[in-house]
Amino acid sequence: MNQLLMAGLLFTPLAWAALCLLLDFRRGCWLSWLGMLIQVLVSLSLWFAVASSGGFFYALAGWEAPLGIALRVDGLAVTFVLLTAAVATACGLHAGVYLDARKPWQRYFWPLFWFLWAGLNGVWLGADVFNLYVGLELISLAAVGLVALGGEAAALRAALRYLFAALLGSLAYLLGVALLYGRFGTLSLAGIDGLLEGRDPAAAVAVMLMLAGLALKTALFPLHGWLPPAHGIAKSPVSALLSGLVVKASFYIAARLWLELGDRLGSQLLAQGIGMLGAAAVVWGSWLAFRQTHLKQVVAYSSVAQIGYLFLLFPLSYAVAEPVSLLAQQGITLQVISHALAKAAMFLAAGNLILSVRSNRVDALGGVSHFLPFSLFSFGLAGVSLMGLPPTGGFAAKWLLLQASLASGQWWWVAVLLLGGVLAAAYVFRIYRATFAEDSDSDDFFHPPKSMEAIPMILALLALGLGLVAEPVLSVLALPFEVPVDVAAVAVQP
Amino acid sequence: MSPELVYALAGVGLCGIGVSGFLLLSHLLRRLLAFNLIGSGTFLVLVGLAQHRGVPDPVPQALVLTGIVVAIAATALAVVLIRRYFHLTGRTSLAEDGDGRS
Amino acid sequence: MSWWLDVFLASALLLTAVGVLLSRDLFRAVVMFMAFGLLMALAWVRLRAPDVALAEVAIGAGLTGVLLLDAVSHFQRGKPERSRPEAG
Amino acid sequence: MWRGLQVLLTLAACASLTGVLAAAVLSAAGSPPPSKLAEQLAASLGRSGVENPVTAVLLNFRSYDTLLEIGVLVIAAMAGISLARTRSLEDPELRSADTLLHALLRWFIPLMLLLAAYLLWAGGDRPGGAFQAGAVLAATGVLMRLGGLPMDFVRPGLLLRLGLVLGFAVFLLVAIAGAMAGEAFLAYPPGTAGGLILAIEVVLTLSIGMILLALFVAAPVINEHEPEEGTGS
Repeated sequence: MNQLLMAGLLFTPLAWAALCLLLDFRRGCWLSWLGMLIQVLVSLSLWFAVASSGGFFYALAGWEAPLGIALRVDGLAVTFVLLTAAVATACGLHAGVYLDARKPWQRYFWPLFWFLWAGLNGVWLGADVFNLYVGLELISLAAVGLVALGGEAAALRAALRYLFAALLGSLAYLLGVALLYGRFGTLSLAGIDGLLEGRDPAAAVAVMLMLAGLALKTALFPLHGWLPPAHGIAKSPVSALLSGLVVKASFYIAARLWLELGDRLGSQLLAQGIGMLGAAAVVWGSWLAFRQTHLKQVVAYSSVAQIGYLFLLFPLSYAVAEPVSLLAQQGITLQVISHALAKAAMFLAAGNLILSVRSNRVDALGGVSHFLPFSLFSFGLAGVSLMGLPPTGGFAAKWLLLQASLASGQWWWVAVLLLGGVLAAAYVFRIYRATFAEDSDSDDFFHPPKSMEAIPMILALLALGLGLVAEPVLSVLALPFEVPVDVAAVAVQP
Repeated sequence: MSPELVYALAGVGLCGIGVSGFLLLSHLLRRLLAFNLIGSGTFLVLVGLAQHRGVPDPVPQALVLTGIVVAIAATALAVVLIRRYFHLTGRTSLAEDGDGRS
Repeated sequence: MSWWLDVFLASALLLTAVGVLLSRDLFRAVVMFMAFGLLMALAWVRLRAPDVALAEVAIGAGLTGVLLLDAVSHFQRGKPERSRPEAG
Repeated sequence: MWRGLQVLLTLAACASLTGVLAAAVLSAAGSPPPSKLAEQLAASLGRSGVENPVTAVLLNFRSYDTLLEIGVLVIAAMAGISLARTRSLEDPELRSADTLLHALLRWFIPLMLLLAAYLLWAGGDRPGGAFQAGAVLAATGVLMRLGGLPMDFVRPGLLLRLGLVLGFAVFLLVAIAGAMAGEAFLAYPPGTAGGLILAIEVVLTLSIGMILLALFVAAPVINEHEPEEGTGS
């Protein structure tokens, strides 16, 4: 059963990418609804299968880990697979209505969308450092293609910046892979973990390179320059995908590397340094979000800030007691999920607002509160999750991080958590104030279809409700994981 | 020092040269060239280091083949983007000021 | 003897790479890059990786080079790309 | 002045990066020999269906990498042609009347095609394979285009897109067929590996050639249908 589910999970996005390439946008859209339905069902079944019987390694092509490529299907991976299914489906449904089907290049949207989805699933399940590289490249190129779609000068500029940053990051990662392979002669992460004994200069340099490359791809401060143009200029459903899911993929790999190898290759200085950069991202990103004149730039800079929280994982899981590290991991997982839901909701709602007032400027939003209260409410609800007010997922995440900070004696992160919440409130309320401004003389609003308004609302409600169901979601992460004999055998020194 | 290790070190040198070019040059095509140099350097490190005991190892060679194909895909896509960008704006760099034409 | 060959080839690779980045003329830079690709192919032969050497000649030196040369030749004609109807 | 300082600092940073990397490479080379992947590979090569170990790794042991990598190529080609809006792969301005060049090319192109076929066939037990053959195929197309030979036979449209995706689709079908037969995704049923790999390589060669050629052709901007500036949401 698991075999078939896995095959379906890997096959569907790739097959739909190929099929949609042969169709135009409208037909691709109908076909994609079917594909999204299949993916959601498969992801749900896989999640329940893993939740009931634990994780497993899935050997692709029938070859076990060091020789072939094995996928690591554990609680965290299937949770993210499910998250991807939810967010991507929402973005796909929204895009089917939002994008202008008459533009000839729009037919390439669906193939790129499905390739992106395939790459994301590949990264969540990846357990082979080179396979992760290929997955990252798949995601990056599909994302760049989506940003550039349409070919306007500003979009091309943003896409080029994005492409160059992504390529440099990938190469830094690949160089790390080259060193790891040269040192250990295996590409499987579990195998490397088994062979690594204590401090090892070559492996340390390799992991540092990989983390640096991944930080660039995740847009960690001060390497975030490429993110706001790309996420701001893309069409709203694409921005939602990029901010909600794509940046999480590179962070996820960095976190996996750190949690597997960081205890032997990291140092307190490195961990605190990365945490400081994350803290700087929270403050600086929020401040810039507050200052932006364009609505989608506000949301994009808010992503820079929210990504900053994720990097608190590094100091909060290094050289601390096991339960504290677990708290931090759970908090970061919740932060990834709630930010993905809330930010996708925010971008989609922003897209509706922009469609309605036909302008991307914040000061053009005056009066829209009467006209699109529903979309505006979704925007605000998502904002509440970003601020971290109870009972949202954002609150649950910050609560766990707060506990981890205090329990490990690193009280200074508490200040970052609180300040970040206040700043988030500031930039969300600024948008709200603009929408209630009455001085606008324009009453020429376009009314988007109801379905487009419903989608961000559902996402925002999910982000809100996540805080209430955090317990069962987190319990899946601590599931037993079946370690196959072959991997254990490789881990033995020759 | 084995000959393979010489190539691995040359690969490291190429990475250094490529990264400095990537950071210092503004012309988009030159940055693309620098990217390809870093890529080649990385591939040399991958194979040279893995084979430094003098035994050919097909696994890194296959990885390099994959890497070369990914690199040409990225390069070709970048060239398409750069040419269209140049066509629309007359610019060959991403810098805000000056048009950076070579 | 062969060790010196490897050192020579490695230094040639590095020098060509510097040449690619430093040459003032973009056209020359791309030609140097193609030469770099051929040197890489030699290096792959020395590393006993004939599959990679073949791919490097065909893709690295050949296709990438032609792609870039084509782009450079249009950049150097100035702003209007060749297919503008009014450009003579 | 400020620019000079910036350049110096960057160069110094890159030089120290290079130094650290070189130290890491030397340190890795000085470490004890690690896992036994090479022996495992040698032991399993007989069951892979091909004799060239690089082909075995690419199309059997680590075929998932290759599948995704073809996906990367297809993405690049799609993104490229989505911007290009070309009507035809042929470039009317380049169609030359140089008879000598044409005569030369007419001799040269069959030779190139023969070389591609040889590389494809050799991939099983000698150096060569789908990537090299596909690249030679693409180079042939590039030569034809630069030489101004008529290429009306490939027009963007359904046929081109079918060609781009053909190799990927066949690879994917073989992958899911293995899973349907009760094996793992991408696994070849016992005894069929050699034949299936060859079949996949043939279609991959065609598609890779097509993709690389499409990207080459997509690069020039043809100014016929300039997109109207969208609202940019």
